[in-house]
Amino acid sequence: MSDRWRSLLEKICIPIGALVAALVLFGLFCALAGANPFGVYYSIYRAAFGSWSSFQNTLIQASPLMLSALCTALPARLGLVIIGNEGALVLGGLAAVAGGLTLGGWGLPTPGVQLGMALAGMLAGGIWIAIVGALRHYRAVNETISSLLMNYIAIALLNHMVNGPMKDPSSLNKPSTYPIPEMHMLGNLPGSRVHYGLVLGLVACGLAYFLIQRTTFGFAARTAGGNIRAARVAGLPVGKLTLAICFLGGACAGLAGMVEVAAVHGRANESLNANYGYGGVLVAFIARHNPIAASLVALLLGGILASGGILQRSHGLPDATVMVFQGLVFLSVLYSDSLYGRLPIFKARPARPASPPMATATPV
Amino acid sequence: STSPTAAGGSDTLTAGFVYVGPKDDYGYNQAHAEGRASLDAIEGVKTSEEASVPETNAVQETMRSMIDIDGATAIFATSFGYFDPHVLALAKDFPEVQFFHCGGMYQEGVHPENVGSYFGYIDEAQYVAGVVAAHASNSKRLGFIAAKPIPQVLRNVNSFTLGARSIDPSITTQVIFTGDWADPVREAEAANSMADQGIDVLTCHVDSPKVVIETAERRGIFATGYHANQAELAPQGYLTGAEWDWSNVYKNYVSLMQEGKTLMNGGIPHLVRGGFKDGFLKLSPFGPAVSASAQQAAEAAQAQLVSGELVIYKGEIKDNKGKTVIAGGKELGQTAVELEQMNWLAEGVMGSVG
Amino acid sequence: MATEALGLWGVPLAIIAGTLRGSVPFLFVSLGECLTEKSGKINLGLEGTLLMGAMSAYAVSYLTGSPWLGVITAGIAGMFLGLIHGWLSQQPRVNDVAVGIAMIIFGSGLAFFLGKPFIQPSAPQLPTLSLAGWTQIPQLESALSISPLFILGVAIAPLMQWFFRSSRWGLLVRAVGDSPDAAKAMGISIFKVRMASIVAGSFLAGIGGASLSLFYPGSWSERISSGQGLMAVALVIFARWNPVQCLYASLLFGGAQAIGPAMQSVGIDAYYYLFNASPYILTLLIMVITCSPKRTLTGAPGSLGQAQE
Amino acid sequence: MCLPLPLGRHTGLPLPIHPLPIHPLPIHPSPAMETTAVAVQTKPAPPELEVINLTKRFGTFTALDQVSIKVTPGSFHALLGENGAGKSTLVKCIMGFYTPTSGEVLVDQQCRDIDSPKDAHHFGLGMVYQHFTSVPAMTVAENLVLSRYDSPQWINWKAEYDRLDAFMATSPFQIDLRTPISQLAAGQKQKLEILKQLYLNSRVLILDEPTSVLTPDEADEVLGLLREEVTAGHLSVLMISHKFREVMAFTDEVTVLRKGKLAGHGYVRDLTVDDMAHMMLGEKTEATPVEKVTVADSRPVLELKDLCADRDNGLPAVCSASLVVNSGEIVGIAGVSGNGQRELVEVLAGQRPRHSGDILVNGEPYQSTRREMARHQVYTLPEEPLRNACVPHMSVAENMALRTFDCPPQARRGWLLSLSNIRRMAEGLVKVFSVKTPSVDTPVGHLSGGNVQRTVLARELSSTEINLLIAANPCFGLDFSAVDYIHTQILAARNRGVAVLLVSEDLDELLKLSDRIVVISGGELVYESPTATADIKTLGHKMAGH
Ligand SMILES: Nc1ncnc2c1ncn2[C@@H]1O[C@H](COP(=O)(O)OP(=O)(O)OP(=O)(O)O)[C@@H](O)[C@H]1O
Ligand SMILES: Nc1ncnc2c1ncn2[C@@H]1O[C@H](COP(=O)(O)OP(=O)(O)OP(=O)(O)O)[C@@H](O)[C@H]1O
Ligand SMILES: [Mg+2]
Ligand SMILES: [Mg+2]
Repeated sequence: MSDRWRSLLEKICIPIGALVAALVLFGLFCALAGANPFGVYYSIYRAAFGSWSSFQNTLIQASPLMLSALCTALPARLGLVIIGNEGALVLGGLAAVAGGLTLGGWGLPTPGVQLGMALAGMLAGGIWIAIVGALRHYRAVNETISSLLMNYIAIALLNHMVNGPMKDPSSLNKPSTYPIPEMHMLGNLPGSRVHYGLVLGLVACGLAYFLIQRTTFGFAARTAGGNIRAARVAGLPVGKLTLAICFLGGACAGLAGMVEVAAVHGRANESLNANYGYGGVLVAFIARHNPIAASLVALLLGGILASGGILQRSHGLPDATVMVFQGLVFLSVLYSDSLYGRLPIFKARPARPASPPMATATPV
Repeated sequence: STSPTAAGGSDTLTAGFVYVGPKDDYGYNQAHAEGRASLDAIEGVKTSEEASVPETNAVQETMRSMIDIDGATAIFATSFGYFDPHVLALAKDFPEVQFFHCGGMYQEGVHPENVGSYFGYIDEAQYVAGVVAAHASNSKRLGFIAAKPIPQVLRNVNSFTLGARSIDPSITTQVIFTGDWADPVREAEAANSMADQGIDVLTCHVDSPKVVIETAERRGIFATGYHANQAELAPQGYLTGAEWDWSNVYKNYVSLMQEGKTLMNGGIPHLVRGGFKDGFLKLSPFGPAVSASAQQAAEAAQAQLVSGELVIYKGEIKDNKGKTVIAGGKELGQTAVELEQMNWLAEGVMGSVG
Repeated sequence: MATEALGLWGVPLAIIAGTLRGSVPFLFVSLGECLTEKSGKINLGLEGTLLMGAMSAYAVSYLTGSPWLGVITAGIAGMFLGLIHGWLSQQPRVNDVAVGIAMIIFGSGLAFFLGKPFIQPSAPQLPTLSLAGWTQIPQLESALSISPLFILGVAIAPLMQWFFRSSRWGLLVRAVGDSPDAAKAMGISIFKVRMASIVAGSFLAGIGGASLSLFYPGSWSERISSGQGLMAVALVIFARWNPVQCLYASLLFGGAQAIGPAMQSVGIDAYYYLFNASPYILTLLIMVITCSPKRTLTGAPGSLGQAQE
Repeated sequence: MCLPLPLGRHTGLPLPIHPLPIHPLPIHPSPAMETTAVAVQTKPAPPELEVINLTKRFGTFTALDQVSIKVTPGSFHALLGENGAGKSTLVKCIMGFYTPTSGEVLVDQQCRDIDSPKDAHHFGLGMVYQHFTSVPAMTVAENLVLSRYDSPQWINWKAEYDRLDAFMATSPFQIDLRTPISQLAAGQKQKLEILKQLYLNSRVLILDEPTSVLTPDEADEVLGLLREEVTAGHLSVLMISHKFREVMAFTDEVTVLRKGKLAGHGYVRDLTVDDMAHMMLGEKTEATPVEKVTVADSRPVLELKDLCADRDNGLPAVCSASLVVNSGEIVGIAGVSGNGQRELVEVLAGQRPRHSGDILVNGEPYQSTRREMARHQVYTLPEEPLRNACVPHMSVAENMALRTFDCPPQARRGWLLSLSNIRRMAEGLVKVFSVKTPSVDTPVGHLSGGNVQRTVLARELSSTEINLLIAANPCFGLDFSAVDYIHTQILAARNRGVAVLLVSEDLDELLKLSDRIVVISGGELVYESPTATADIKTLGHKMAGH
C-alpha cells in the first residue's frame, strides 16, 4: 500500500469512524433512556437521508449553516477566532429587508431588488464583523470576546428596530418589518423545495476556498495568520488584510441573513435569531476552517437537525435528545481529528535506510 | 363513513401538534400539550407532537414530515409566529390537510381554504384576576410583568387593570416589559423591583410564569397565574389565574372532524374564538388568601362575562396619557377589530408601549 | 406594616439588590474560567456546565430535600463536563474554542434531557442570610437577604488570588499557562495541571448553576441561564485574569442586569431592548478603552489560545 | 594570551573589559584555579553520567543512531556537531524530556529510568535548555522557588526571600529577585538559567548553547565560573557549543555528533580546531577568506533621523537614533542585548510602530510598506527567523515566495497564484543555498534551526538588485560552516554595492564584517568609529554603558 493510498484511506476512515463511534454512544444513551437504538438509527437515517424528500429537509437546514460557517472560517485563516456569526446574520437580514423595501419602492425589477438585498445584507454583516477586525487591529481588543458581545448587541438592535423604527404597524402580535413583496422573494431550485440559498452557500464555499488557496490575497492572509511578525517583515498590510477578511466573513453571514429573509421569512423579526450563528461556528471548526469541508459538515449538521423531530415523534424521546446527539457527534468528530497520524494501521512503515525515496528525506 | 381527508382510507384521524418551546414549561406550551393529551382517551384519534420547533423553515419541515411520515391530516400549529409564512406555505402544498393555527390570524378570502385559526379571549380571565387582585391588594398597586408590548399582551394588561379598577378606581398597575418571552433572571429582577416599589400583587404574561409566581411567594406578596395552574408554586400567595382550556377546544375540533366535517367543506368554521362561555378558558381555583367577598365579586364578574352582560371595553376608556381611546357609550365586544390592534395602555397602567 | 414606595430612590436600591442577587452565577463562572484560563486553556463550554449545574442541583435538592447536597452535586456534575473538556481540548490538533461550543450543546442538551422531570416540582431552596438586622425598611431587608453562595464566592476570590501567588500549585498553574515549554522543562505535566484547572474551574461553574436554580431566580427551566456561562470568558478578560477583579466585574454585571427592570419600574421605559443590552455594550466599551495595541494585556497567560504543538 | 578571569565577582560592579581574542586560538585552561569562597564547602562529588547506544526516532526520521557518550565526574565536556546533528535531542533524551526509542542512560554505572526532568533532577542532573525555560510572567524569585521540586505546598514568601537573598549573596551572579523575567535582558536570563541549576544543587550540568545570547565578556565570565566549580570537583558540565574558542578555552573533552551518529571523541589537549571541524563535517574545510573591495561612488541609502520607539510595555526603547548607511558599506551595531537593538530592527522591518523620527531610504521617506520595500529593494534577515520571518506551518516553497508571491511569474495578473512557479523557484533556491529539506513542500517549522535560517537567507538574498540589507544576529545558533556561508554572502552583497546594517551581539562577527561600528546602549547610539581604527577597550566600555 503506497503512502498516498494510506493517507487517503486515513482521511476517509477517521471521520467515518468518528460518526460510527458517536452513533454507538448515542445508541447507548437512547437505550438507557428506554428507546430501541436500532429503531432510532433507522429513524435518523429515514428522516435525514432516507428519501429525496427527507434529504431536501437536510439540504434546507444546511444552507444557512454553510454561509454562516464562512464567517468563522475565513477570518480563521488570519488567526482570528470570530464567533460573531449570529450578530452578522441578523443584521444582514435586517439590512436586506431595508434594502429590498427601498429598492422595491423605487420600482426596480426583481433581479435588481434581489441583488440589492444581497448586497445590503452582505454590507451590513461585513461591516459588523469588520468592526470586530478593526477593534482587533487598532485597539488590540480580543476578537472572540468582542464578536461574542456584538452578537448580543446585534440581537438587541434587531429587536429594537422591529419593535420600533422599522415596525410594520399591521404586524400586530409578532412585531416585524414590512414584508418583501412575494415577487421579489428568492425561489426554490426547480423540482425541489430547496431555495437558492443552497446554491449561494455552495458557491460561496467554493469561492472562499479558491480565494484562500489560489490567490495572492489568500496567500497574504495565510501568511499573516500563520505568523504576523513574518507578515510585517514582508510588508504585508496586516490592517487592511484583517479588515478585508473580516468584512468578507461577515458578508457571508450577512448573506445568510438575507437568504433567510428573502427565501423563508419574507420579513425581518426575532425569528431570524435561530442559532444558525453558533451552528456555523461549530461547522467551521469541525471543518478545520476549510470552506469545502465546511459545506460537507453543514450537511451533516443539517441531517442531524432534520432528524430531530422523528426522535420525538416516533420514539417518545424529549426534544433535547437531538442536542445530545449533536453534541456527541461533534465531540467525537473533534476528537477524531487528533487521530491523524496516530493510528498504527495508517502509519507508514519506518523506511529502511537503503530505500532510495527516503534518502532525501533525512534532514540534517 | 370515511373521513374525506384520511390518508390510506383508514378511519383513524391523525393530528400533529407543533410547539415552539418545551412542552413542560409550566406555561404556554404546557397548556397546549395538556390539551393535546386530553385527546389520548378518544377512540380513533392518533396524535403526534413535536416540541421546541423554532419559527424558521424548520417548522415547515416538521409539519411536512408529520404529514408524510406520520400520516397527519390535521396540523395544530400552536405558536403565533408559525402562521406567516410557514403554515401558509404548507397549506398551499397540502390542500387536503387541515391546518389549525393558534392565534386568530385567519382572514377570509386572503388565506387558503384549508387554514383555520383558533384563539381564546383570555383577557376575560385576566379581568376576573384583576377583580381578585384588587381585593387582595393593600397598597392598591399591582404589577404586571410582560414580555413585549404587542396587542395580545397589552389587552391582558388593560383587562387586568380594568378588572381591578372596577373594584377600586384608585388602583394602578405597574407594567415592566422584559423584552423576551423567556428570561427568568430578568423576570425575577422585575418581580423583585416591583416588590421593592411596594407593589403587592403580581401577574405576568411571559411564556413560563414559574419564576414570577415563585418570586412573589418568596417576597411575601400575592400573585395571579397565567397560561396554566401555578397554585402549587405559591401555596400562600396564589390568588387565582387565567388559564387556557385547550382540551375543550381540541376535543371539539376532533369530534367535528370525526363527523367528516372539514374546513374545506365548510363544516368547521375558519375562525374559532371564544372566552369563558365557549370553554376556552378557566380560572385557577381560588387560593387561601382570597376573601369571600373577593370570591363573590369574581364569580359575579365571570357570570356576567358569560352572559354577555359585562363588556370589558365599554366607553369611556382613556389611555394612560389621558387620551380617550374608546368613546363614551361605545362598546367593543370581544370580536372587535380595534381590540386586536391595541397599542395603548389604559388609565391606571404605569408604563408605556415604548 | 405598610410598604412605603421609595420612588426614584428605588433605582439605586434595586440595582444594589440586583447586584447582590444576580452576580453570584457570574462570580462563580468567572472564577472558574479564571482558573481555567490561567492554565492556558479557554473553556467556552461553561454555559453548558452552568445549565448542568443548575439542573442537577435542583434535581438533587428536590429528590433529597437538601439544597446543600444539590450544590455539591452541581459541582460534581460540572467536574464531569470539565473532565470531558479537559481531556478533549488537550488532544493534538483539537481547538479549545471548538470543544467549548460542542460542550455547550452537549452540556445543555444533557441538562435539558435529564431535567425534564424537574421542571414541574418545587425544590427546597438554599437558606437566605440576612444582613439587615439593623433596618426596618423592608426593601433594604430584602436587598440584604443574600445567598450563602454569594458569601462563599466573595471568599473564594481573594483565596484564589492568594492561591496563585503563594501556593506551589498556584505557581504551577501560572507557569503552565504562561509558558508550557518552561513548565515542561521543569518536569511538570502540562496535561495534568490543565486538567486539574479545568475540572476545578468547572466545579465552580457548576456551583454557579446551583445558585441559579437554588437561590436566584430559584427555579429550574431550560431558559434559566441567559448567557452567563458564555459571558464568563468576556468577564475574565475584563478582569485581567485577576480573581479579585473577577469579583468586581461580576458585581458590575449583576448590577447591569437590574438596570432595565429598575428603570421601567420608575417609568423610564424607552429603549429597553438597548437597556437590556447595556452589560454587553458596557463591556465592549471598557475593553476598547483599556486595550491598546502598544501594550500587551497585563496578566494574560502567555499560552492562552495557542494551539497544542 | 591567557584567559582573563573575572575579578569583581562579589563587588557587584560591572566587569572590566578585556581585549578579546579575535581569532579562535587553542587556549588551555590554566589548571590551578583559585578555589572560590562559594564552592569550598562540603559538596558531594558529581556522579558519572553515561549514555549507551541511544537511538531516537521522530516518526520515520532517525535523529540519533546508537550514540554513546560518557561524562566523567569533574570534567567539562563539550558536545559538538553541525546544526541538526542531534545534540539537543541527545541531551533532551538524557533529561527525560524525550523518551529514547532505545538505549540506556547510566548514572553512576547504574541503568536508570529517567522519564521526566524531575527524575533527572533526582539523579543530580540539571539542564539549561537552548531556549529559555523561565516563566516570563513570574518574578525571578517565583521562578526559583517553582523550580525546586521540594518547595513547600504553601509558600511563606518572607522566609523564602530570606533564603533566596542568602543564596544570591553566595552565588556567582546577582539578579534582582523581584524583577519579572519578561523584563530581564537575554544575558541575565541565561545567567538565571544557570543560577537555577546551582540553586537546585545539580551536580551534572547540561548546557545547550549557553553562550549564544551572551557577550564574549559575559560568556567568559559565566564559563570561567563554571570552570572553577568543575576544577574544584563540585560539578561536571556537558556543554553544547558552536564556538571553538570556548571549547578550546574551557573544556576538557569533546564528543562530536554527525547526522545523528557518533563522529568522534577526544581530549581537547590533543585536538586542534581543524581536527574538530573535520570530525563535525567529515571533510576538511577552511574558512573562506574575507575580502572587501572598495565600492565606487558610495551614496547614503539608509538614513535614520532622531528615531524613537517604545518597548512592548510602553517604555522607550530607542531614543533619538540618527545614523547613515552608505551603499557598499556594512555598518555594525554593537551592544549588549536588551539595549534597544531588537526594537530598532523591528521598526526598520515594519514590525513595530515608531514613536517619532524619520527613516529615509534612497532619500525618500520610508514606512516599511510592501510597495516601498519592493521599490527600494529593502531586505531583512531578522533574528530568530522561525519567529520573525517564517510561517512555521507553511511549506518551504511558500515561505521562500513571501517576497515575490504577488509578482509575475509567481502571480498571474497580479492576483492568481501559480503554484507550479512557486515550487519551481523554491527548488532552485534550495539547491543554490543548499537548504537541507526533504522537499519544498515540507513545513518550514520541521526544519532544523540552521536550515530555517538558510531558507530565509535564500529568500532575502536571491534578488539581484538588493539595495539595503538589514541583518540582525544572522548567525545566532548556527554551526561554523553555516556561519561562514552567511558571512560570505553578506560580504558578497556588500561588495556588490549593497548597504548593510548588521546588528549583532557577537562582537567578533562585527569586527570581522563591518566597515563602521556603532555602539548602542540604553537605546542611544553612543559611539561610532570605523572598524579599522576602533579601540576595542572603548567599545567594551561603551557597550557596558560607561
Ligand atoms: N508591530 C506592531 N505591534 C503592535 N502594534 C502595532 C504594530 N504595528 C502597528 N501597530 C499598531 O496597529 C495599529 C495599526 O497600525 P498600521 O496602521 O501601521 O497598520 P497597517 O497594517 O499599516 O494597516 P493599514 O494598512 O490598514 O494602514 C496602530 O495603532 C499601531 O500602533
Ligand atoms: N520534535 C521533533 N520532531 C521531529 N523532528 C525533530 C524534532 N526535534 C528535532 N527533530 C529533528 O532532529 C534533528 C536533530 O535536531 P536537534 O535539535 O537535536 O539538532 P541540534 O544538533 O541541536 O542542532 P542545532 O545546532 O541547530 O541546535 C533535526 O533534523 C531536527 O529537525
Ligand atoms: Mg540544538
Ligand atoms: Mg537547533
